[in-house]
Amino acid sequence: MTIETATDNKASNLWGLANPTRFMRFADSVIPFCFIATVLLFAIGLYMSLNAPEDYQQGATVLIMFIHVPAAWLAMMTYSVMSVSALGTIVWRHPLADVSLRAAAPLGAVFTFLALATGSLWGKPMWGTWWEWDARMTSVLILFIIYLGLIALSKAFDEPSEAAQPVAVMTLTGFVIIPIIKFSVDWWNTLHQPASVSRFDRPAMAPEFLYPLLVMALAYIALFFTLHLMSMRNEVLSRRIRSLKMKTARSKGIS
Amino acid sequence: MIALLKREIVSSWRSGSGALMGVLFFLTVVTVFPFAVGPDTRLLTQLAPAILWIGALLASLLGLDRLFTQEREDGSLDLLVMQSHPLMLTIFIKASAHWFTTGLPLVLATPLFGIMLNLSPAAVGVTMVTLLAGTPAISFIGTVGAAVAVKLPRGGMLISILVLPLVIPVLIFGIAAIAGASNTSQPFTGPFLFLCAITLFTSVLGPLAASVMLRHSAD
Amino acid sequence: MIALLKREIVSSWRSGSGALMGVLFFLTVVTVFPFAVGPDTRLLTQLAPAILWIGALLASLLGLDRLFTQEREDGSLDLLVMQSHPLMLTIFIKASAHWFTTGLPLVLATPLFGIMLNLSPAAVGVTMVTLLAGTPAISFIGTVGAAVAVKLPRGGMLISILVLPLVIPVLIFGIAAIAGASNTSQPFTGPFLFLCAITLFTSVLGPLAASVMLRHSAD
Amino acid sequence: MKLIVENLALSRGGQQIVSGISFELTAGEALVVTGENGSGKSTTLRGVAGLLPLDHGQVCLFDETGKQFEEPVREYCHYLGHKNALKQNLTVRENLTFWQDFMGDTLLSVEEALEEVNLSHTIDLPSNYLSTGQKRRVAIAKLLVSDRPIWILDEPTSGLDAQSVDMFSHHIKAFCEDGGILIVATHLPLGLKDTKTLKIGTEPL
Amino acid sequence: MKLIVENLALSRGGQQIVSGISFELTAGEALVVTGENGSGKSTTLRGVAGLLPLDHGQVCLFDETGKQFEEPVREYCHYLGHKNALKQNLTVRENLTFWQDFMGDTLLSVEEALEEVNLSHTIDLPSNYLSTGQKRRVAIAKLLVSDRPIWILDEPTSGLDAQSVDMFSHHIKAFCEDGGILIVATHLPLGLKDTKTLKIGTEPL
Ligand code: HEM
Ligand SMILES: Nc1ncnc2c1ncn2[C@@H]1O[C@H](COP(=O)(O)OP(=O)(O)OP(=O)(O)O)[C@@H](O)[C@H]1O
Ligand SMILES: Nc1ncnc2c1ncn2[C@@H]1O[C@H](COP(=O)(O)OP(=O)(O)OP(=O)(O)O)[C@@H](O)[C@H]1O
Ligand SMILES: [Mg+2]
Ligand SMILES: [Mg+2]
Repeated sequence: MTIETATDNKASNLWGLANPTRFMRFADSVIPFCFIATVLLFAIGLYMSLNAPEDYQQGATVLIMFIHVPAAWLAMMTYSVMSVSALGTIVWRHPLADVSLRAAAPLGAVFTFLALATGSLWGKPMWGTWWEWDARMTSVLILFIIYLGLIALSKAFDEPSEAAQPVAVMTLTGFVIIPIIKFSVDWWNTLHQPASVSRFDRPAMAPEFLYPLLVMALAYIALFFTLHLMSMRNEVLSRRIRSLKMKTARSKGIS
Repeated sequence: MIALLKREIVSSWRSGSGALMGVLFFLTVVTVFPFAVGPDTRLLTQLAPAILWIGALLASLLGLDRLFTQEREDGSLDLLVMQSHPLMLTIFIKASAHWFTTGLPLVLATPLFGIMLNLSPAAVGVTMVTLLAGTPAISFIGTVGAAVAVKLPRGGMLISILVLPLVIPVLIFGIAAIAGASNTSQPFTGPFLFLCAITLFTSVLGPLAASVMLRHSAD
Repeated sequence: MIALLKREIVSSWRSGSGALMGVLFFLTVVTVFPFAVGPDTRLLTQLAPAILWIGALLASLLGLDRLFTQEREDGSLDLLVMQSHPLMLTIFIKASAHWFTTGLPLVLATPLFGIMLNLSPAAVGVTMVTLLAGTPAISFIGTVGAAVAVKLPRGGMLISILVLPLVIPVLIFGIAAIAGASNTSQPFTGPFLFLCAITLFTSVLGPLAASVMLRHSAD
Repeated sequence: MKLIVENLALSRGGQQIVSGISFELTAGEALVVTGENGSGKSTTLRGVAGLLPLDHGQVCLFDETGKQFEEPVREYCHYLGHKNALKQNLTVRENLTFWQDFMGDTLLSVEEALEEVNLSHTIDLPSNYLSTGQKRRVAIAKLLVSDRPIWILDEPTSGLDAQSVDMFSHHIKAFCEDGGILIVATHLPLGLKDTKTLKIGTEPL
Repeated sequence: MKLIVENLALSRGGQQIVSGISFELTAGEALVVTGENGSGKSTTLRGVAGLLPLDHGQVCLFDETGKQFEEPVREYCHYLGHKNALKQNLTVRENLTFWQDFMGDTLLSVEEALEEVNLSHTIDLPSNYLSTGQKRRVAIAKLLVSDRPIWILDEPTSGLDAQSVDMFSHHIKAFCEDGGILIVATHLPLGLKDTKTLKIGTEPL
């Protein structure tokens, strides 16, 4: 059993399931388009929101909504993406699934933080306090904690491939928070606005707010995918570098 | 399996990791709250269920980190995993043992603390019942955290961070049930049944997730 | 000695319980309370001191018993004990490292919690000072318990019997001090000075007692 | 009964440690795994015992009639690793009784097993009172309390004194003669005759 | 330099395990402690290293001029027990650097020491990535990073492969030639010439 065969097999088994080389090519080709789409959508979205009429009760602060609401939606969407990736890791042991999970976590944390920050910025004029222990704010805060917890967990292992399974399992168990966030406002009657766009019957929001909001949401989504692809690419690269380092360490061990 | 249960309980009793630590922590929590609330006994009585539940919740976190880490360090984990018993069951038993040594003592100690917070006997009864129904869920959810951190020698804090958000629903319904029992305006059975449901639910899902985790974690 | 401090902190940081992790942990603990006592911000503000101190206690109890038992299991304890450094100092350093990962984060994170439990800026200041003065005592007292756990591997019970009753006064004074600062009816300086006294006192007695325990415990 | 291992490849911490490992053992045969420190003996044994995921290759067990058992191989194995799997704060008796009940298929009683490794006098001592070698011998007694057709032993004699080593090699001989399958990784000769040997290549790391 | 041990008696768990142990070692001499499992080798070594209270007897160290050192003997000792004293989640380098700084009296640099036990390639691996024998070799490297006149080693070669054993016996020979005092408990010959030996009586328990 010589090292050559060993390393060959390594190459074939670690990345055997997925073909990251193909993924890299795919990413390289797609990322520019995503980027352009993001820029365009944000341009349109911001333009529309700035021209949106002032709300009769919220005044200019309504502008925050166009940042806040999509951020909140993305916070939840990102977690859903992560949960799907987690399934990929647990069921099919698909290396790329783990890569995407790890890449998505920090993004999700940032979006959640954005929702929290803008939310509490908005809360000050609306409710007079930065922070209320209102059902939705709290549940989103918990989502934030879960994100950070997952990131911490994946950092706690010194070998990425060892972190995959634990993080995936934890991500799936954490998914319960999403429905809680979604329906918290309906379960406990609280300060926070009940869903008026993402409702199962037709939206109850004036179109002049609705359309810019939707465009902004699209912009956020485009942004998410751009960043996600980019950080996935970095993750793959860093792992390759890592295993190269290991390999050289081994060859040194032989000589 | 009885063998495992016995061994777990004896072992953790000998090393005192569970029972007493939990109860005393519980006691501490109960003791210090009055100093924050001040002399107002009415408020205190009103807070009592909350205090007891918080105490129970946090106390159950103690010793979670050792649940599997220790097995791994002394080499037992390998053998536990290899046997023909379904791994889920093995973990279920360990979780139950953890509850017997941390959750149950708290439930039993409740009347004592109820007196300290001058709760009405009825209220004490209700609190005990809800704790009895709810605390097992904490242990079951806890096993997932413990399994996930099995390779981390000092994962105590991390495990708590991962587990606490998940047990919040237990807390919510526990408190709600007590509130329901005390004043007629709110329902009792609803939240209580929810509580039982959660416990049953987690008693399956917790060990399941943990077993997925442990099957190949042993290296 | 710096080497020891560094090693302790790095090691516990690796296995997920560094300062940042600490902050996150306390954030989690604080978040749990509203679910128990209800979203009433006024009440929460009043309970804030108790919440923070209980968090501090929990944080340092998690993994306290591992403080020396782990050293013993991997054989490091023998070497730590043999060196020419005064054992007391070694233990003092370990205790400080323990505080850095459990107590300090709470102190640093207090402003954040100030916002969440809307404390007045003044109150935040006081709370920080009080925690800074008080939390080390928990770690120092803790080391004694941890040392006992090593001395009597199967008498781990003692850890809790020993530590918690000793810690309760710390919590009480800590809470009293904060309460005193927030409302003028109660005194502040009294409890606060007591707190400092306890910390100084334990910072010497704790390591001393622990070193007596450890000197020949290693077997 | 026949154990077939076909070109096994195993990795640790994301790095492939061993690959292309194949051997066949029929009832009564013993395989001695040798190699330098860090060559991958323990890794191989853990792989066969089903304690590590296989990168590729397979481990199967067939009965006399040549049909494969449907249960995973690990359920037919005793695994003795570098660690002894004894709970510090339980007595020797408690430890052994637990494993006997938990593993099932009782073979010897706890007392007899301890007699075999001549440690009967320590039966009621807490197991952290035992010396290193005594602990190891208790772990060997663990193999005798419940019946498994396959023994996978990782440096079983480390810490044993000369006469305990004889005692041990007597036990494994007896086990093989009763048609057991033995896989043992060791640095020291165990006094086994006509065994297959598997030499694992030079230290990869 | 001269180490004198006068009829030492030590007990474990309230039971006297060994008694009447006396020996003298001058610079450059080696003492090999042998005996069955559970006879009390580790106990004796721990007693000499000052890790167990002495029931009676004494352990003293004198310098060339014959005057006794006032510091306790343990401060002049390297002790290598059955455990390796490595923190799982620190890298090999971090572990060794820590012990070097903590023990003081730097001898070899960490890199050199690892070179000596030829493990330089593992220097940046977390130490729980190492195999049993590799861990043991790191523990041996620990003896080389800081300078102590007395080495007390308890079964240092357990888990080592043949060539590492040679490497090790080469090191202890070198140590003795440099006037070190060596006390080693072992079940296996270490290839040391003209050593004193201490045979500890048959298993008391
Ligand atoms: C930190 C505090 C806050 C957090 C964590 C938060 C969180 C959220 C979340 C998660 C959503 C998505 C709801 C859904 O998709 O059903 C949302 C939507 C929304 N939030 Fe907030 N929010 C906060 C503060 C506020 C404040 C102060 C206001 C203004 C009074 C506000 C107004 C809205 C509105 C209008 C929506 C859109 C609801 C819909 O159409 O679905 N939020 N927020
Ligand atoms: N948990 C682990 N994570 C990552 N790598 C590991 C792990 N355990 C061992 N290794 C690596 O795998 C290789 C083989 O280890 P293994 O324990 O199988 O060696 P071994 O043949 O048993 O050596 P020894 O004779 O010392 O027991 C070593 O180079 C080691 O660095
Ligand atoms: N921690 C302990 N508490 C009580 N008794 C102990 C303890 N450790 C060892 N003993 C007893 O002391 C005796 C000697 O133990 P010791 O470890 O010195 O033996 P040893 O010669 O080192 O054996 P080995 O060759 O297996 O290492 C044993 O009979 C054991 O039962
Ligand atoms: Mg090995
Ligand atoms: Mg010994």
